[in-house]
Amino acid sequence: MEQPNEPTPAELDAFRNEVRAWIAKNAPPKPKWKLPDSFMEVGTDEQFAYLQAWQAKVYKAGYLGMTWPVEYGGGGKHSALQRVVTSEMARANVPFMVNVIGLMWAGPTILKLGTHEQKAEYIPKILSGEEIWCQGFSEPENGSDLANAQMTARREGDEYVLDGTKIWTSLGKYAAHMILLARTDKSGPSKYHGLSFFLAPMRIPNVTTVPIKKLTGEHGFTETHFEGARIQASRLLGREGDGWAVAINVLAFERGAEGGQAGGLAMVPLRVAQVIDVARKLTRDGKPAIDDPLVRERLLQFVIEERGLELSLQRTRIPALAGPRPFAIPMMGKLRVTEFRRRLCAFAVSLQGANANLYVGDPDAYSDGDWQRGYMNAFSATIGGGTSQIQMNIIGERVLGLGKG
Amino acid sequence: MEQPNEPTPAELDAFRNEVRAWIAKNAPPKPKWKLPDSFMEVGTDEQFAYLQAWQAKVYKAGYLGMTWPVEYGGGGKHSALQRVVTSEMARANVPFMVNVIGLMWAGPTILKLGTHEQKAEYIPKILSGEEIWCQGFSEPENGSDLANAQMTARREGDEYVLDGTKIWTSLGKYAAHMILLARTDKSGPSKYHGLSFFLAPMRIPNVTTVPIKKLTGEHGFTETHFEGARIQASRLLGREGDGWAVAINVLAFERGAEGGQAGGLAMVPLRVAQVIDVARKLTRDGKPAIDDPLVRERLLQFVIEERGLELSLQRTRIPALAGPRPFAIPMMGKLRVTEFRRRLCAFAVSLQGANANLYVGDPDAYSDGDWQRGYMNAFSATIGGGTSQIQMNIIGERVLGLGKG
Amino acid sequence: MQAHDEAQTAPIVWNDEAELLAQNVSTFMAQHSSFEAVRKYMATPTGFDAQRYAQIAELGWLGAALPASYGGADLSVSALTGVVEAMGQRLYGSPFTATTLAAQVILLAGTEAQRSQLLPKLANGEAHAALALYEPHGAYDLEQIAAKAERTASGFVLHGDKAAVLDGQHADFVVIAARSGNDFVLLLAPKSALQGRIRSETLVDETRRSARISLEGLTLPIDAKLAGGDARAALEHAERVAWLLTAADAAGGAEGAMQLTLDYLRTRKQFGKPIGSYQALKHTMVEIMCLIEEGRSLLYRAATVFDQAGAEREISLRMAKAQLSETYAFAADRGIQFHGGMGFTYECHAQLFLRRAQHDLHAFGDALHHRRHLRESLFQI
Amino acid sequence: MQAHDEAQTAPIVWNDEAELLAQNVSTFMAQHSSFEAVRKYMATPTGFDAQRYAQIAELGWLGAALPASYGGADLSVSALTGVVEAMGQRLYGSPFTATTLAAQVILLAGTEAQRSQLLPKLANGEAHAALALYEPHGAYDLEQIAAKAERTASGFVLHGDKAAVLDGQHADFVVIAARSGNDFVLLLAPKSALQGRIRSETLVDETRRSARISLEGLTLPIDAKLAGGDARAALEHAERVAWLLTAADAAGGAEGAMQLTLDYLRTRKQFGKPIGSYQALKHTMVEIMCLIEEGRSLLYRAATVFDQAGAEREISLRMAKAQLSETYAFAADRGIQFHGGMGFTYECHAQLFLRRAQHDLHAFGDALHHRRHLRESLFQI
Repeated sequence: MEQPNEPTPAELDAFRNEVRAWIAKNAPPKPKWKLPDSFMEVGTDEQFAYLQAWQAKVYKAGYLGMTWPVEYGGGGKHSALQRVVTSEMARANVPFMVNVIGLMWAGPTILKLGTHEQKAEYIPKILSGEEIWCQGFSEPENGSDLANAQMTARREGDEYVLDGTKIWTSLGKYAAHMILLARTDKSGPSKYHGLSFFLAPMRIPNVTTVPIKKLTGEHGFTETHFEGARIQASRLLGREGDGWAVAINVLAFERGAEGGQAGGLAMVPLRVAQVIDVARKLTRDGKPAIDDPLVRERLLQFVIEERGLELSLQRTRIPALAGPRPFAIPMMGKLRVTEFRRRLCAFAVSLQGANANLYVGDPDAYSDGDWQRGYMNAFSATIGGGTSQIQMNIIGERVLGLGKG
Repeated sequence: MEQPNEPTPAELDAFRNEVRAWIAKNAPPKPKWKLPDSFMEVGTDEQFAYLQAWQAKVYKAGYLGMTWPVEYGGGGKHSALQRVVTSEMARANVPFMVNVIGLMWAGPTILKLGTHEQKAEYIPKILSGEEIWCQGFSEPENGSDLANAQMTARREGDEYVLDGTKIWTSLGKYAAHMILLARTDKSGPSKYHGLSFFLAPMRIPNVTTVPIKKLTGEHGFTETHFEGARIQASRLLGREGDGWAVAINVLAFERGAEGGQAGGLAMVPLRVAQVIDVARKLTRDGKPAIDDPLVRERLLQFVIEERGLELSLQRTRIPALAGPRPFAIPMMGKLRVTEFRRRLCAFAVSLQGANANLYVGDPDAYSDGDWQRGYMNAFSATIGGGTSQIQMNIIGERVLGLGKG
Repeated sequence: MQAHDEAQTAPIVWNDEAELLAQNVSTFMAQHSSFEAVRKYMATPTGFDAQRYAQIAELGWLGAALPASYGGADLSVSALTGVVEAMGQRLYGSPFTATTLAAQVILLAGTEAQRSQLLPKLANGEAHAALALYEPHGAYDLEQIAAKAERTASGFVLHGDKAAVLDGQHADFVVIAARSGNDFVLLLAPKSALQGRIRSETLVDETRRSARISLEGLTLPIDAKLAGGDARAALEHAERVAWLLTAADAAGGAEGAMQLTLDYLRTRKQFGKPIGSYQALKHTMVEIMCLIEEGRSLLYRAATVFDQAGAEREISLRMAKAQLSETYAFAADRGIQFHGGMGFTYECHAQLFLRRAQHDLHAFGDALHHRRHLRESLFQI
Repeated sequence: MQAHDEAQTAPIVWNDEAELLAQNVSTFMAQHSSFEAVRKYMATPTGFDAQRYAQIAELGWLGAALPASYGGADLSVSALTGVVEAMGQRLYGSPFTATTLAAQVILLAGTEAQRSQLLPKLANGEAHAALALYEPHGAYDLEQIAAKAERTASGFVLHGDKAAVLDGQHADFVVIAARSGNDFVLLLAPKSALQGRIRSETLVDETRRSARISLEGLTLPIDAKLAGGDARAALEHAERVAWLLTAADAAGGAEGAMQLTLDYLRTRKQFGKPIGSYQALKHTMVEIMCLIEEGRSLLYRAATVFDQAGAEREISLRMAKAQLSETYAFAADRGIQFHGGMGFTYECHAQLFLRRAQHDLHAFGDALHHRRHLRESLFQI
């Protein structure tokens, strides 16, 4: 894609005001139930419908997929504008875009590697949220070792027949399509050969989803079973046998090593300021928790970390400052942000004294038990999409040039 | 060795008083120069002579090798008595025993695996300190991978001819003997085969030692070169080719996984109480450092760690409390104590404000720069005798049953 | 440091009776508190298996730390260390700790009549009891107790609320700590008097039960008062018992979490190797094991000096509580992470440890609280 | 938080001139400050290569942050960030920072006559200068300055001592910070006046030089006083410059230490594999890299707001200083450990970084100091 002209600072300011006004007018009312912090936490039909409607509204206003090609429903605009939208959404604390897999992974990959027909068929509905996408990489026996996928796709005429199980399917219940890695040939010299990448339909015979209960006690993922499910050959993305190469592209989008995503908030951001607020409001032995110098020191450390992280993510836009490792910051983002969130939630719980034991559902739980649940939910991001340990391997190997273990 | 009767609490108390009185009367006067913290830090002839004289005195008083057999110069007594001596020495803060390799590693190994002649020849002089021992496991190209020793020992009649280089020889300049791992056969199926273990003399032709300057700027180790050095075949410990099995025994003594050492202080113990004292004496912005709640919190953490460690080492003597992992505590001792020391020294430096930059030799350096040097010297123990990382591998594999990486 | 020298002289003393008891409990728990059993009973309202609990009573464990004259085994409370450690390792849920706390308070503050009436029933499992100590503000210091017992002609009328009352919802009677003027007073409230005043708390830890009690306007007769000893001393003793037993639960729980994770790391393979062979996981498990061993040493030290008055007792207890509950939380946290996707499911047992660790972390004084007191004791500032 | 919102609006602004300058310095340092050169000059009394330093002066780097009217390049002090970062990466030793600090103080507090007499000489390298700020008590707060300048008929007589005066032993003149009543006063002391009063400190960091100065009875003429501006404001500015440049040195040094270690981990083999393939080492290096990248972001943020008065400037500077110096110390510490036995030798370059990291850690406010101020600024307590 050719990058449109960069907007001037004045244009950006004007646009920011426009977006701010639009959000002020159109932000959805706060629901009575707890809004999920990310698409992985959507557990009820009510939550899903609310979020889908919000994405549709944002898209209709022209604030989603602003950099994507006009012919497939995008805005054809400069990425600086999309960034303004995303940052204003974060500032206004509005809900996130529910079709994250479509907007952040599947969409960019289809735009990069798909045929014109595929783009025309899938991209507009990714943006509108009409068709939700999910991801089918992990299998029960292969958590981190994605290339070891055992699911099979057997070609029969114009169709492929799928057999196997995918796990950790977010929004499995709501998705229309799944990006899916399956083995079309078992005779290859290594596990990386013989994989193919599909844009598989979810609502066809012989595809069933089974909900998984999370450690929080709520539902959020499904296990997806394919038992002789037949899909059209046109659902193949790239060539047969090139699945691993396609998957690497998707992972690059997932790990933030490449731009091109549709924009919009992907999850409810968690800020140290919220925990500082907790520390001001909660009392410990009759005094505000923040009166304790050790609490203040921990908060300060979190503030420093948060600043370092946020400034780093912004710094990637200044090439002169990227230094000798241009991919370092994009690749470390997932690792650092998710681990930070886990520790920050645990800390917010630790301020609550004896009441820290109260959970979601207890009328006296501080902040409805959000921090307790937030701590447990935080593992979905330190584990999902490649555990933190795998992330460190990848960074060590690809960015620092250290050998594989 | 048959264990003598366990002394009664009253006998132990009486003995403790006797030892305390003896130390009060016989402890050597504090030297004008800085006393090394361990045998690895002995850098001058003056230091060596002072420490050797002290060991001789302790041995003559009957307070060293108390559990070793009487026929080889030991005391034939119960180990509880030796523990009393060691703990009283720690309490009185007297210097350590300089012949550590002999007392803690070589001696116990010779007693376990040596011939009567070898015991008679070496053990008494290990105890008296007349003959200092050093250790020859590491080689320049094989820091942690001891079994990969490249040094060769070629049998010629009644002799072996040694060729190769050993590194990190503590007391290399003063040692009479070296415990040494060399390859007598290169045709074995793995690196563990064909190694032999020698009690090699140091003061013979074609053995030279080259001092190594440490990161502290001082000398403390040597590199030892064997260039066609000829030693008697009776210097072999165990059978030819059984070197790795013997070495495992030595390492078990080194890692504290087995008892039987001669006793006595092995190094100057570092106690958190000393750092608390530093924090009380030093001022920061006009107030005692210990007034800062964050300083107190760090000190508290160190106190808790120190207690946990010390109580653990004592707990190994109560079998009922050893639990399902009898070797856990002995094996973790080296790792935990050495890493603790490194962090504690660094913390003591960090209290000194702008003066923390002054080093040994500056007349205004706090406590003569001991903490600064101590921090740097602390690495000798987190690296030497198997790095902390290697220790963690060993514990993970042997105690927790996790596979090799 | 004074404390330190004492630790040198008689660091850890172990008692054969306590050891035997711990071994028996350990064997019992291995048999009867499987993960399946834990999940089965945590889903029930009371949270425990009444039949097994009766068995425990028969075996004499409920009365272990009570005098023989009240049907007990005459051991020190410190002998419960190994008992609760074994329970913690198996995530065993029951009113054992709650009843022990109430019994200890009655033992110290009750009249002879109160003791002989109540303690034998607690020792033989006929009755359950609970201690109402904390309040909705969540503070741990006894000085923060705000509930009031107003003396009237016929007895007492109470004001305020109680929270985090362990197993309060199924206790036959609750000992309520309240203020009466400048002093503390301990009042016995039978289940019948508390009707409509108790609600179960929803806890992160599903293996435990605790309750809130609304005291406002509750009237109790004059003889509800524990009148045989100093209420403050009894409450301080109860706190120490709670610290010891929570530390013991944490020691056992950390061990259980570690074992569960080790089993997984030894068998689960990725990239062709058991994942426990990777250093990132292996070394962390070694760190956890070291922390557990060191924590257990702190725990046994605290048990050793439990019956000796003095600063060392309080220091040892607080250290054990703070350190072990954090170790447990760490072991459980890494347990989730190292189980990967499985760890994120409710089905995986790792979450049971994570949740129970959260309880041990925040019950009876969290690390922030105990460390503050420790800094004061150790550094006199 | 107020500070945070500001950070959102204009987080990091980069200047092409500063970038070009940093690149030039980086290239120069790669050529001229090899480990061999570092070791050669650190063994000399002055600690630096006078010839190269003259070249740096010629290239205009000494005057980069001085006005053109005094022979400078008219850039902001913040433009020195990249310069010092590049120097730090190569462990370059020279009076660059010392002279910059003195020049900035003279620029702010000197009269026009003092400025035009001294600054051009500092910009062209003809003279070196130093700033005497800290004292033997080792405290960092300006309020702790105890040295006194007593006004006499003919000028000043001084009392007290100065310590940690960067490059004081070879400075042509030293700017001395002292108290005069309730105010601060800055006095210029030429080398000649300090004869016999200066001794070199023995530092952990052998690539640097600093000195103690005995002031007792030192007399200086009336025109020794910097009389063109507020002494306190000049000192506060000097502190900020020192924080920025020390943070920059630490950013560069941490990078240098990391690179040295990475080189070793990529080539050294044990058990048949490069040791960098082991996760214990690999993951720690990733942690270090993340800390460096995040620290650099804090540094560039501090540089961005360096010329804007307000709380955000001080907060950004203190964060960068505290965080980067600790990151450097961590990177250097692991550098020793991961070099194994080699790391324990003086010959291994890892020790050079360890020692210099210690300097950056403790010079111009350590982490304890800056964090205390940060807690006060951020949480208003």
